[in-house]
Amino acid sequence: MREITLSQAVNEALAEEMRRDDTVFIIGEDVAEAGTPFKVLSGLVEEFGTGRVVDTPIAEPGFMGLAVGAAMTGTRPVVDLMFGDFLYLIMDQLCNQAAKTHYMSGGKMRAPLVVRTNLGATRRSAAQHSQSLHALVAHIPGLKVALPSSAYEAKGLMKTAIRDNNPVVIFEDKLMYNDKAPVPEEEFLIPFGEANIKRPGTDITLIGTSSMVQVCEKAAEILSCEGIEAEVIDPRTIVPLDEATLLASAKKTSRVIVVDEGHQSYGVTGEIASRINEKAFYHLDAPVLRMGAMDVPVPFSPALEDLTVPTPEAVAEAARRLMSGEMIHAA
Amino acid sequence: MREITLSQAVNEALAEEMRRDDTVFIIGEDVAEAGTPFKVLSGLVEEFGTGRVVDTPIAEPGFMGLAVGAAMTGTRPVVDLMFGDFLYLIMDQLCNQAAKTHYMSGGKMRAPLVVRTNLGATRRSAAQHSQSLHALVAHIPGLKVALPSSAYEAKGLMKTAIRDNNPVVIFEDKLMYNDKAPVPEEEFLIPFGEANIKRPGTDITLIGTSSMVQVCEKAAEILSCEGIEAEVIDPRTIVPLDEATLLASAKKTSRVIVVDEGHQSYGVTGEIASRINEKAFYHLDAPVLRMGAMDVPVPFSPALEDLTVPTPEAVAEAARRLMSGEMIHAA
Amino acid sequence: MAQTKTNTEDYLRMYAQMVRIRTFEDTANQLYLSAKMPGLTHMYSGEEAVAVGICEALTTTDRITSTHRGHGHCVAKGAAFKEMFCELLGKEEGYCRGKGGSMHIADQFNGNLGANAIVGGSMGIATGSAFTAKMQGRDDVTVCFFGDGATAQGLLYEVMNMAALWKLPVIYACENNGYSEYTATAEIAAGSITARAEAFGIEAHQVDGQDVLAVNTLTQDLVARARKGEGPFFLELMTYRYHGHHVGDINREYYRSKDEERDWKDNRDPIVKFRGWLVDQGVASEAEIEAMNAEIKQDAAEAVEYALNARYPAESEVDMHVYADIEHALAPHTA
Amino acid sequence: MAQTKTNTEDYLRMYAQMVRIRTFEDTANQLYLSAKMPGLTHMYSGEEAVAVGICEALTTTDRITSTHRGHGHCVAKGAAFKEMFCELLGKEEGYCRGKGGSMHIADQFNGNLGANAIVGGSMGIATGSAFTAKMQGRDDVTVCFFGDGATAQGLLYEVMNMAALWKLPVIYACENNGYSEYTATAEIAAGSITARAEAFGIEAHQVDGQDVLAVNTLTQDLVARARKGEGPFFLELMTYRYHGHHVGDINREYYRSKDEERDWKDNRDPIVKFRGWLVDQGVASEAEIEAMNAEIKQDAAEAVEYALNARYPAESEVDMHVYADIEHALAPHTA
Ligand SMILES: Cc1ncc(C[n+]2csc(CCOP(=O)(O)OP(=O)(O)O)c2C)c(N)n1
Ligand SMILES: Cc1ncc(C[n+]2csc(CCOP(=O)(O)OP(=O)(O)O)c2C)c(N)n1
Ligand SMILES: [Mg+2]
Ligand SMILES: [Mg+2]
Repeated sequence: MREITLSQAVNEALAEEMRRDDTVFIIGEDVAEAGTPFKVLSGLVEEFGTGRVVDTPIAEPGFMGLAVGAAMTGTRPVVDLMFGDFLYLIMDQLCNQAAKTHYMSGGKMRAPLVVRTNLGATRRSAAQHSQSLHALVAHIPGLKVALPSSAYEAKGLMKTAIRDNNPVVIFEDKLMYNDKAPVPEEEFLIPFGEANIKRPGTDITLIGTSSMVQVCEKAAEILSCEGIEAEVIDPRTIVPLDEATLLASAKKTSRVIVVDEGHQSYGVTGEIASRINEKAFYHLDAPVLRMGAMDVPVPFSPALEDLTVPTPEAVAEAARRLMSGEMIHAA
Repeated sequence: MREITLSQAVNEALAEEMRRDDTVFIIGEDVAEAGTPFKVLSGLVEEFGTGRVVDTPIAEPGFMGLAVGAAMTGTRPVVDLMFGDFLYLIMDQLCNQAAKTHYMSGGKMRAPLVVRTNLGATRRSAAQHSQSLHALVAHIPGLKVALPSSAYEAKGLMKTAIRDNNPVVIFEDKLMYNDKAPVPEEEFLIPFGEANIKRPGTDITLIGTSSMVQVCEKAAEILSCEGIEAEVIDPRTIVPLDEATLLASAKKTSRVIVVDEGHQSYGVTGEIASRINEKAFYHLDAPVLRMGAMDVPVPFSPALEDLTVPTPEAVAEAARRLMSGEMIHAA
Repeated sequence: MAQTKTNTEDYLRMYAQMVRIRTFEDTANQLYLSAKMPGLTHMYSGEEAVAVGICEALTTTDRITSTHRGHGHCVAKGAAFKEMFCELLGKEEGYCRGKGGSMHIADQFNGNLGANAIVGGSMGIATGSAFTAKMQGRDDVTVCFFGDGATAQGLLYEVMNMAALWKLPVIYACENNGYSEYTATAEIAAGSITARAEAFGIEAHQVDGQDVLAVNTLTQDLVARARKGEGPFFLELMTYRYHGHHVGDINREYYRSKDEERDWKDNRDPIVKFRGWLVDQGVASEAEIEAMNAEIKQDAAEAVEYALNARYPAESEVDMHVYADIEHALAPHTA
Repeated sequence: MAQTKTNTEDYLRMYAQMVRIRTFEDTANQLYLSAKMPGLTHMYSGEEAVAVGICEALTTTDRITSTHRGHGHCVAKGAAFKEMFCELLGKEEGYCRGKGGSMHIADQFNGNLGANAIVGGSMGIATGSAFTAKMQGRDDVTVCFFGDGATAQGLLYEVMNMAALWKLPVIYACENNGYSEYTATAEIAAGSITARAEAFGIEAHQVDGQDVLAVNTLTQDLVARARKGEGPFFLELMTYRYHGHHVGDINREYYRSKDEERDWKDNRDPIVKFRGWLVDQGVASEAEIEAMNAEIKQDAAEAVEYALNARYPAESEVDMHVYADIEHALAPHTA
């Protein structure tokens, strides 16, 4: 299969959906001629024009609100939010308006829109350009949340998101834009709520999201050399969450680590770990472990930043501890 | 001891701290003559004047940002956010600015401010005036989060919050403003990170936050009649979280339910449950159960709204299930 | 009173719509005072000429966004009493199946995209609705209602900038009733409200919001121009709310005087003024007007009676409509 | 060139400060191009007269807030090269112990409340700083720097409204360099930027941002008036950035022409212009100026050398400064 970058995959997904459905448009800062600072959208304005690839002023709440109204009246906006850290600016329009429109209207109105943004640290971009804030939106009923972990998922999930009749927030890992992966030439969609077993295994389950899928895969390779066969699962969407696949694996391996790049406390790992604890408790040989980003603002200094994100070595080490039955915390 | 309402308790806390420290001021919508729609601040403007009880235009991001700058330059603002649902509007100033100022400046600047706001449904206020959004801010390093469960805590935690050198978000339960509780006449503060054992018990631990403390207490009463002695614990602050007290109780009773009025998914219950699972796993006879608000926007209709929040009966029922060993989910 | 080019039928419909709003509010107020209505509500009484003057210049395919003080806009845009009262009472037959209530009432069929409990919260939505019209080459216009207090929200300036840059068919209608909650406008709005729109290159007008014909004539003109791509526009409508900020706001003297209230009610009531004009001009007789009033009262009484007896939504609805295309959000497979 | 009342020493310091900014940026650019500097940075070159003209009208107790393009403000407000380069390289001796980097550099001691990576993010902070001054009866003034692109953020209008209502001693300084990222200002700003401030009742001025004396004279006047409670004020400073939006923005021809860039550099360079004036007026000789330039270059070279060899913060710092008064946020008792 041909290999393309995550950036190209997103670009293809958008182009295909824009060709298929002329109510789809892109709106955000420097999305047209510039094709975004990450150059993900290059070429789209040439094909679809500035009427459908719309450059905005630097007014995130404003263009998010505009997208909600546009979505409510018959279009499918894809809102380009340059950095995931700017989510804070659009929370009201996204969570008070878009997320609640369908419910508050008793099902009579809807807001089919996509917010495409990103996450991920270790790019030396400091505290306001490095956050992974997907937990915030996952907490709000009415929103769906997708976390592609490679070019393949980036394409398939984006196409599904655009066709979904609900607001969807999709977080790309900004460090992965140039990473290549096999992506079919022919059209495909990835349904929401279907986890992907990236690597089958029998001894321990590593659940990773987004950037952390690769981290888990690398950890699994390390462990495999030591005779520990880890199963690596990528939920792909955290809302909806494919509990069945996660539970089946947990019951099979009896040991689980959940790895996510958001801050650990009050974040994604707690939810996934809790569901597994609740529903597979009597199958577990050890508590579900969680590894999130450190609960600190992301520091600029390279000497500090790299300490804040889970690494394959750290995941492998945690897995070894779980396997050996030596559980530091559980007194 | 004399009894006063939660509303009076907050008012007293503010008045005392404003007398003690003339850098403390209140800023928000209709806080002065009107004393807020809930009338919590009545009388303060008469004592402290409009220079320290400052009515603002309806511009939450603006006055939150102003408060950050004021805090960074030597004052201690108490930001009055009329409804917790408006948190979405101030997230950028609160989470990108206030929360990170100390860290990003390498400890050289700080933003000692308080956001006082509220939470709680069942007031027939519909989806945009009924949310309990404390999980969102609990996820952000640099912020502290307090959840008073009675007039006593409302006073003691507010005073601590104002003296704290960090940004603190304090959520009052808007249904509790008129509820009375014993509050000492003499000055007292409640330190952050110290949970309160509201009711000692031996058979099961009920951890409740804010509005859910009373729900847990009522559930404990019901259970007590049936011979089940529940220990009810109020963490009082969720950041910092008093893990030690929660873990000690969990280890003692071996069964835990966490009850919180935020949406259940990706919220507060997941974090607390996970920490207990992680660190008291081998002491637990059953998985930690979670009961949050239903994952739906809050409906207006009274016929629906009451279904969305945990009740004493529901908590008692869950406790019975846990006690009986019959765990529906854990297959 | 300003003259307009509309005919008798239009005049009478405008009058009836104003009376319908007043009657709706009086009835709702009664429901609240007799503790039959759950929650909180904000009365539009006194401001009827604004909603009616504007909405009568619109067609059903034109859209509006509304506010927390939204009953007037809803009636003016064509909603029926029955579904409105059902909504206010949280009943299944309400416009939003009881899920929205007073602060979120919407009527998609008539182009009302909904009330909003976030002050200024619908400014983006209105602008987006105008964006859709432009993108799809349709000529419909969207009116964004909001109060003087809402002009403090930065969102307004963000979307006005975009609307001006892209010439969107949207009319920003600022209902300046002199207060935001318990605070006078002068205390919360610096400078000039119309100048703020003009600074973004948007043509702005201040108009007497108690004069339904003045409002209607101006709006007709602006709507026609907006359809031709000459938008956006900005209107500041000078008006007054008779009741408190919300139904529970009874003691108002610390922020406004009884004299002031009396003056507006006695001398500037939009219904009384328009009624006088109709009779003067021979458009309708006193008797005809009384008959209209009585009929509307009767309608309201019947609708409220119906609504009081109507069914609440079934409990199973609680997790419906969280997501489009998912019947029950909390069904086991998605929970 | 506008005349001012300051003396020789002031002129020479202004010149030196402009050269120091240019030199700092050239050095930082080299660091980046040689892959010695982590992350991303935005060059201030071309805009020196703005930061220097304004900051030279301020005292140390006056405060500023800065932007993502913040090195110029930082130098102009009095920062030292050594701590600045250490910060850009993430070293322990940096102004923020390496935790902030280019986009968050701050210098509390000299009243620089910090750069900000959120466009418009410091508008509230500046206004709050002015609020403190007023509340505490001090006469210091705060200047809020931001770009033309940032005028699209609603926050500006929210805080201008409050500053105007409360007469806060704040000066909003809009550095209009013609672009926000890769987009020309005309495409993202409708109407007039100064009129937007004026609509809130704020006195606004447009000034040539390449003329350091013009900027300084006007600012001195406004600062004096702001100290007396006549603020707030608004300045639109017409200027130009020589480099790309950020250091990696190399191919710029799709959004601006080489001719345009050349014109600004060749004909409107603020340093060249001011240097000519200094020589013309006999304030300094060419030789004296060359000596100053050389000394500054030497300073920068030494500072960067120092910074390159300086220590990174210890790993244990990673969870320090999360909370004031908590040494390590992740110590077991709080984790
Ligand atoms: C974002 C937000 N802030 C505050 C409120 C509380 N609130 C509700 S109505 C209102 C006053 C609105 O004033 P105005 O816009 O003039 O409308 P009016 O009530 O006068 O019609 C306020 C402050 C709110 N609902 N939303
Ligand atoms: C809230 C926010 N939106 C977008 C960005 C990305 N961004 C960084 S600088 C910039 C352009 C700013 O333009 P302007 O305000 O004119 O300042 P200049 O770069 O020209 O100095 C943008 C869009 C950001 N950092 N913050
Ligand atoms: Mg008003
Ligand atoms: Mg610019």
